[in-house]
Amino acid sequence: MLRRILGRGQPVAAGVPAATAEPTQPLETETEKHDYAVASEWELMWYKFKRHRLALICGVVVLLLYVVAAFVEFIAPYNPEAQNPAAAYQAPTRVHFVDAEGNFHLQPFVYGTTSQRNPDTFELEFVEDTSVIHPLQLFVRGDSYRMWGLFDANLHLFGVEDPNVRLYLLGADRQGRDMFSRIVHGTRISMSIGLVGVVMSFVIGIVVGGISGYFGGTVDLVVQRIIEFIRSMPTIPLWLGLAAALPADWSILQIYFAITVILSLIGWTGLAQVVRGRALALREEDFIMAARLSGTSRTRIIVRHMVPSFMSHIIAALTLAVPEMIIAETALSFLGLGLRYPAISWGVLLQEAQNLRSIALAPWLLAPGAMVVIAVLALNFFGDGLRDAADPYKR
Amino acid sequence: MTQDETFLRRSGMTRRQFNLMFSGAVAGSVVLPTLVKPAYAQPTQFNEAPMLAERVAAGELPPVAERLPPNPVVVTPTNEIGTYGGRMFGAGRAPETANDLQIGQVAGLFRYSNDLNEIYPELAEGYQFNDDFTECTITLRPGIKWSDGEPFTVDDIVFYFEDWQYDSDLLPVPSATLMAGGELFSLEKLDDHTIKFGFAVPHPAFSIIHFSGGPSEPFRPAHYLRQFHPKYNPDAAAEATAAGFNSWQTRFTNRANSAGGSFHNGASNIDMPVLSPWIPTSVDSQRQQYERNPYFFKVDTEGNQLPYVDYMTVEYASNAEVMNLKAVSGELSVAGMDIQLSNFPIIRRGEETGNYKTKLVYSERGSDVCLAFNQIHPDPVLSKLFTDVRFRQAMSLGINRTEINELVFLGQGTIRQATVNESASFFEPRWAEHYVAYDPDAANALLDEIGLSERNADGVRLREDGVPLTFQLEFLPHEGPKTEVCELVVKHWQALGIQVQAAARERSYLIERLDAQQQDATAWHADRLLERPAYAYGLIGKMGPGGDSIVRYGKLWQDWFNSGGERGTEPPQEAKDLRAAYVAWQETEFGSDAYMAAAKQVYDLTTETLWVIGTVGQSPQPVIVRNDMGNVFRDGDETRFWWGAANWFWHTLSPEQWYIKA
Amino acid sequence: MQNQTVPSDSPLLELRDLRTGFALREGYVKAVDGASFSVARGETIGVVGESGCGKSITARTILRIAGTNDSELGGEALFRRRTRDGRPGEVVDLLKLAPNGREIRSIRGAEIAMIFQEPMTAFSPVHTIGNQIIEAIQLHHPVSKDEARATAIDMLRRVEMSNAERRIDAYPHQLSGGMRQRAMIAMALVCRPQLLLADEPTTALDVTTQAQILALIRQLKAELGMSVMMITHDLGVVAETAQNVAVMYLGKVVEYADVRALFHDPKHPYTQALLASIPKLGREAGARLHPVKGMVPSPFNRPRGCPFNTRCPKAMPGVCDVDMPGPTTIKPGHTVSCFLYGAGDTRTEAAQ
Amino acid sequence: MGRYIIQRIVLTIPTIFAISIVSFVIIQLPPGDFLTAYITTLESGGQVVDQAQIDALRNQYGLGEPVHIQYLKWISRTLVGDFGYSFQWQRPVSELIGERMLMTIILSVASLLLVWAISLPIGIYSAVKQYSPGDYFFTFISFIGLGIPNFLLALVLMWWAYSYLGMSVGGLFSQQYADAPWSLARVLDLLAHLWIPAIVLAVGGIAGLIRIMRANLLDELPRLYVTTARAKGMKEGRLVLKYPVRVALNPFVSTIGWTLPGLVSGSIIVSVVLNLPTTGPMLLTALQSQDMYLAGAILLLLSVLTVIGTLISDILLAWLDPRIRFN
Repeated sequence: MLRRILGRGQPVAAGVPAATAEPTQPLETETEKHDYAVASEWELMWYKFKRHRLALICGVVVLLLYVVAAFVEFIAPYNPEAQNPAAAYQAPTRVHFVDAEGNFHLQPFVYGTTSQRNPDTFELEFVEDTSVIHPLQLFVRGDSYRMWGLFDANLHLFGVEDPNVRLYLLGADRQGRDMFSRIVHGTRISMSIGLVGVVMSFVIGIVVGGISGYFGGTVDLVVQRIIEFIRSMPTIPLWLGLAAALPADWSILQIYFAITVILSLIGWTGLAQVVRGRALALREEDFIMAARLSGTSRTRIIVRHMVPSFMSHIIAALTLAVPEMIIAETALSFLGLGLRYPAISWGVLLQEAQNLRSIALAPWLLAPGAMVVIAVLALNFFGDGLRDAADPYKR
Repeated sequence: MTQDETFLRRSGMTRRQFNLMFSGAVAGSVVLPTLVKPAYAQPTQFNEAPMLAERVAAGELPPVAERLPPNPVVVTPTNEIGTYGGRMFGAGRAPETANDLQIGQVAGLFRYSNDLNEIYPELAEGYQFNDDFTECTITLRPGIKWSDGEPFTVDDIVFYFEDWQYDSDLLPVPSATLMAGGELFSLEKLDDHTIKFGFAVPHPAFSIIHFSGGPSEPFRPAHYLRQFHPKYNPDAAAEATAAGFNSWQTRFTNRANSAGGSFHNGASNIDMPVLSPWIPTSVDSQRQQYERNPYFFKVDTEGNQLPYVDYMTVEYASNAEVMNLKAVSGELSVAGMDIQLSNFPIIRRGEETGNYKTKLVYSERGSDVCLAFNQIHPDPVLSKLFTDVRFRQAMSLGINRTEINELVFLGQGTIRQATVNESASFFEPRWAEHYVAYDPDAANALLDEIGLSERNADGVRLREDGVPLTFQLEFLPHEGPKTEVCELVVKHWQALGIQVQAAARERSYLIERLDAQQQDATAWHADRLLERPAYAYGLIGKMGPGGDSIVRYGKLWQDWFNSGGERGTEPPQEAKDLRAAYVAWQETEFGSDAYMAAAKQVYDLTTETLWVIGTVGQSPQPVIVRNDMGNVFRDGDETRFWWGAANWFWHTLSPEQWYIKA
Repeated sequence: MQNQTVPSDSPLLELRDLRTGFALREGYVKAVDGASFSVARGETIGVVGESGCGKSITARTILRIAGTNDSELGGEALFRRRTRDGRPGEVVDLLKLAPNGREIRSIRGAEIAMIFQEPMTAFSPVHTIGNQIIEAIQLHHPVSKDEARATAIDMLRRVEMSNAERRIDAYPHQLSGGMRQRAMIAMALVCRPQLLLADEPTTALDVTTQAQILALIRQLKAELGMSVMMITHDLGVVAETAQNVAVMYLGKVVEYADVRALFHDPKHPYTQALLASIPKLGREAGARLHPVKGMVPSPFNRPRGCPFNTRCPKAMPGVCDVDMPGPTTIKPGHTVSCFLYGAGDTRTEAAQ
Repeated sequence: MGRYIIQRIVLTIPTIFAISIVSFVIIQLPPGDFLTAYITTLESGGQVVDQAQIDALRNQYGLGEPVHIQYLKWISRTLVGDFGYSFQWQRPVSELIGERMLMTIILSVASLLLVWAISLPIGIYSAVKQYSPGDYFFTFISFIGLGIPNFLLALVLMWWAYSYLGMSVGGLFSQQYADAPWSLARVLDLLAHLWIPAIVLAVGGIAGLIRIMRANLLDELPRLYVTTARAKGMKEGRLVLKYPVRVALNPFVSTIGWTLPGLVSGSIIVSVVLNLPTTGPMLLTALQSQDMYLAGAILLLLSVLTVIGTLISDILLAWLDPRIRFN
């Protein structure tokens, strides 16, 4: 899987220095000169980015996902761990507008259900109790939670008032837990693990790649050898070995960070290559040369001049790496080496769903997979837009 | 049952008759016991499979009468006389783990009923203890041949013990299962078919007689394996190195189809002759192939040499879902060991398209997930808590077993403590019912009583040193729904105000922790709880003092016991009592009155101490039998079929008389 | 397709109010905004101006390779085609031809060829120059590969490339800059075009090579009897090669004259400014001219009126920043678009 | 060129050695060893296991020795082609790997070809028609492919193929052909089963390669040499294929080297889900059961393949790109 990550990194890196080396369409570079003469690189990026409509929409989706991740307790209608023996594998609750008598209601509502075990297949079978209408409501009091570990609350964005009626928007899992709430809760880990992992890759990648590209020569050669070496390591075994070696008495939080470190240990090489390519190209550029000639220290050159000059590019590369991390986390979870119960991530949820019963009879349990796809899609388009916007030599 | 009806009843009466028959024998000489007359005429004409008849005609094989022993085991087919031919398909998980087809087809010295309560002759015709149970004489059925045509004799048993199990070059520490009173069994070859075992102390619980952990196979083909042993072949070491092995020992165990010790390891060596119904013919990284054993020593009631089925193929499946799907799609002749209960709805729905029938069999595990608290915890506060029986009672009361049964076992398991199954002759229901009722109020009251009444702002109980009470429940996510049950148990306990985390572990890691006695609480299953293995192996099993495997809650006690008090930690009086009770039980004769009394003593103690807490046991296991398979289960038989490692899964169904319907 | 009959002494190429615009995402750019001049048979015309004033786009528009689908063309580019036996043939409006259609492709390379400023990047780095030259031949002539190769070697010899038999199999990066430009010229001329569009052919070269290349172009022009449009910002090059000169500024031809008139009697303030800063020969190669104060305005944000009024030292407020001056004929063959010399064909740029 | 190749070959030797050390360390990283892992396996089969006995066995297998001694023994034997015996399978490692190599290669090559056959044309189309509806469509599809976890896709496809196409489950052959000698019917049977894993393996790769091809080609399309070629009167389609695509393909060539071993390693999860007779699942179980000789050999093999692959693609790249060849 990571080969894919690396695969995307390298040719981009290969293409970049060449693209920067010679502007082939003087017309366009010059057209930009005037308008953006006073614009900072960031403003320029934003100016170009916002014209990329799809990327903009996807940026909003990404933002939404992070908002959800920040407020999971409030957005999820239930405690994601609240089991219910009467609702195992319950299909998604049907949200009605028209009641059993055929009357239309403006406010959507649900019916309560009763379940009975089929004596032949031992499945629970559910029957809607159409006698009582339970309207869906905003801001409902329900399961209590501790928000950000700071204060206790029990307000939820939406839900059903009657605590005996459960709303299963995306069905229930084998323990009768609400999949919607679980997916919402999974957002927090899944959306952040990529970010944290990428930030780590980023730090390693930018330092190593920057050094390699800035100094060139022997340093570059050695770093390139190391990168080649790391890339020659088959990734899955590497993950397996490292993940299996994690001390078992670590808390979920520690394991979480350890896993991100493991993912980024391999992921940084791609970024390092990009940074190196940019740095190599920049090294030759006038303003770096000027700074060097004027006796500015090397660190200062790297930090003040080189880093900002490829920052925009790196940001784009980061956005594209986050989805890879998300996928990698699901893969590790699948192998039973990633996060585990009681952590809730999309990968963990998918791992719970990867059995015959779920796929054949409870396909709603695969919904976390759809979330992964949505997040990856949004992040990719967003990152693509950023990359296009960040590249000063493209329209 | 499916067997030759010359069996021995488990009851004291028939067993004594059996012994009485032996009592006429002069020690040191062999007298074949006069067996109960079968209800049918012993077949005199023998038939064989067409594929063997061809080979006989071609001169490759001697005629069937010469291949069979003069007195072959006669098997009454489960439903009807079968037809020869065909191939059975099975699936397995890995080469070293047992699979449906392979596990069923082992030939042992004796054979047993499904609940293991009845014992039948097989390779051996009978056994006889002396009066004080310090000796046991086993008589082999004469004329049995290995699959290469060589005779099977007492030498093969002697070789197994003296040149392997007792050979300190191969196994520096012999298995505890081969000891009585701390000393190895002694062996004496009386003649080619009679062997006498001697014990340092009275040992009626002789493991070779009392089935446990697989059919008794205390033999290996000496004529084949001697070439790999330096005692018989001075070049064995050099040959081993040349063949790429670390040492002659690793080559020997490899050639003996084992990765080490006495452990059966599938069929990695197809060259070693066998006594079982099928011979492995090829083994590669994808499948095992078997072909009928032309020298197999059993016939049906019409004199047809068994097995009926010519070939078997076991394909490895890389994951359980593939195996389940293979079964549902009707690719497997029989499937059970890796079929998951959670898939039952889809398995039941698939019967028609997959052309199979599903039968529910019941785990012999007294508890499918049982829990144990570390009784020698390095943290004195936790240690004090865990060793307080009221704490364990509270934890047991706090588990909502009904919810577990509904959510994990589709409502089909049995709520019970981890104790012996009701098939045991001495069974008392109170053992299973002890503290199993869900009563959170009582549990909270007990916890308050033992000094856990203080709680912090989050409602978590505080230990006596003021720290929130938190610990981990560690388990291996294998062999049954451990994860699912532990997740629920932890929630139930959290509701009592105890911050418990369930932690799935990698197995070697957990074993290292258990060895160092560092765990808080662990979860595993309580198995071998049918009567006979409970008797023969209970002391060193999960219900023995200190526990076993993943529920080894008192490893240091066991060290103390085993070293005579030199190492380890001195156990509390209850543990010493339990050990004494087990030892006393094992010194009574199977089925005797003293035996019944001693067994009750043992289980009263395990129940009272509650060192091992049960949840739900005897879980149903769907097994799939394709419609073209005959003689697998008895038609219309509704009795509970026990299933598990203790009775070797399919083994008691006699796969050699299964056949493929035309 | 519009074919007109014109007198045989009519120019080879006549641009009438040529306009090229690009609808970019930033806005609409008028890269060429009404360029009119003609190229006579055998003539070398110089097109000069600062970077970004539409010289290259004019040339590319003629070949219809300016931009891709997002360009809008206007005006006419009348080109007299050559018949099969080499005599003047029908006249086509290049702008009316289907983009990348059969007819324009039969003109490209065969009748109008182009050479570029940077011969390194103008050759594919992964093909030998021979491969690329032979391809140019075979695109227009049904000859075998061997014949084409012989022609290519012959052409390489004519551009004075030593060891042509060996060098034909060289890759671009194996050649020096001058050699690459010679190869480029060989490739452009191998089909004996009527018109050569030379887009800053010597800018990237050192001075000695520059002179050699210019001499080569002059010589080959004479040999092949072709016309040359020499696009450059270097007035020295113009002085050396061209008969007539068009000075462009922001997509417009602001002054057109024969080379003598232009150098001795420049009319347009822009031309004058350019001449004022003419470099001495022997200046460092590759040095940029900064002849005029200020920057070329953004094409998105053209000044109202005369495009040069923002930088013009002689700008007349109220006049130059209101209307666009039309071309005024000073004398035959010398036109200038500036209010200093009359209103000409004045247009009010209300749209701006 | 010759010197370049020799230089590259010399450089690979220390890399391979370093990899062998790291592989060995990775295998040793998890606590315990094969025998501790083996106990529970045996117990699950109802075996009675004696811990003391296991400890004694540890010495017979040489598992009690320090890691560096174990490594030296292993590598010195490996160097002469003796990969040792698998603990888990109790069979020579070379035999085990050999049995699975053919299918591994068939599968990897099939999915690689599929990836290329689909992604290159789409990538070219997307670049040439940048920002067209078609470009957006393919971008969208390819990102979806990138976003679906491949084990999930494998599981769903397998279920779908079973329940709607009535295909046999997992594996690369139907039951009757599983062990049959090679024949036309068996090849057809293989093809009938190959498509699911090939698709699953290809989906992620396709997305990636489309993006790379598109980006690379977009970099090349505005280059001057493209304009030159156009100015020569070339047809647009031929022009794009001969010049920018050719240049844009070079980075692809440089990926061939590690794509194949990468596919082998990346296909582990898919192979486990689909029960494929490849080295992937074998490696996974070997790692999980700490069957170090088997795991070590496969890891080493993969790494050597990667290094050799990289070497080959470097040489191939040099052959394709004269700029590298002659510098």
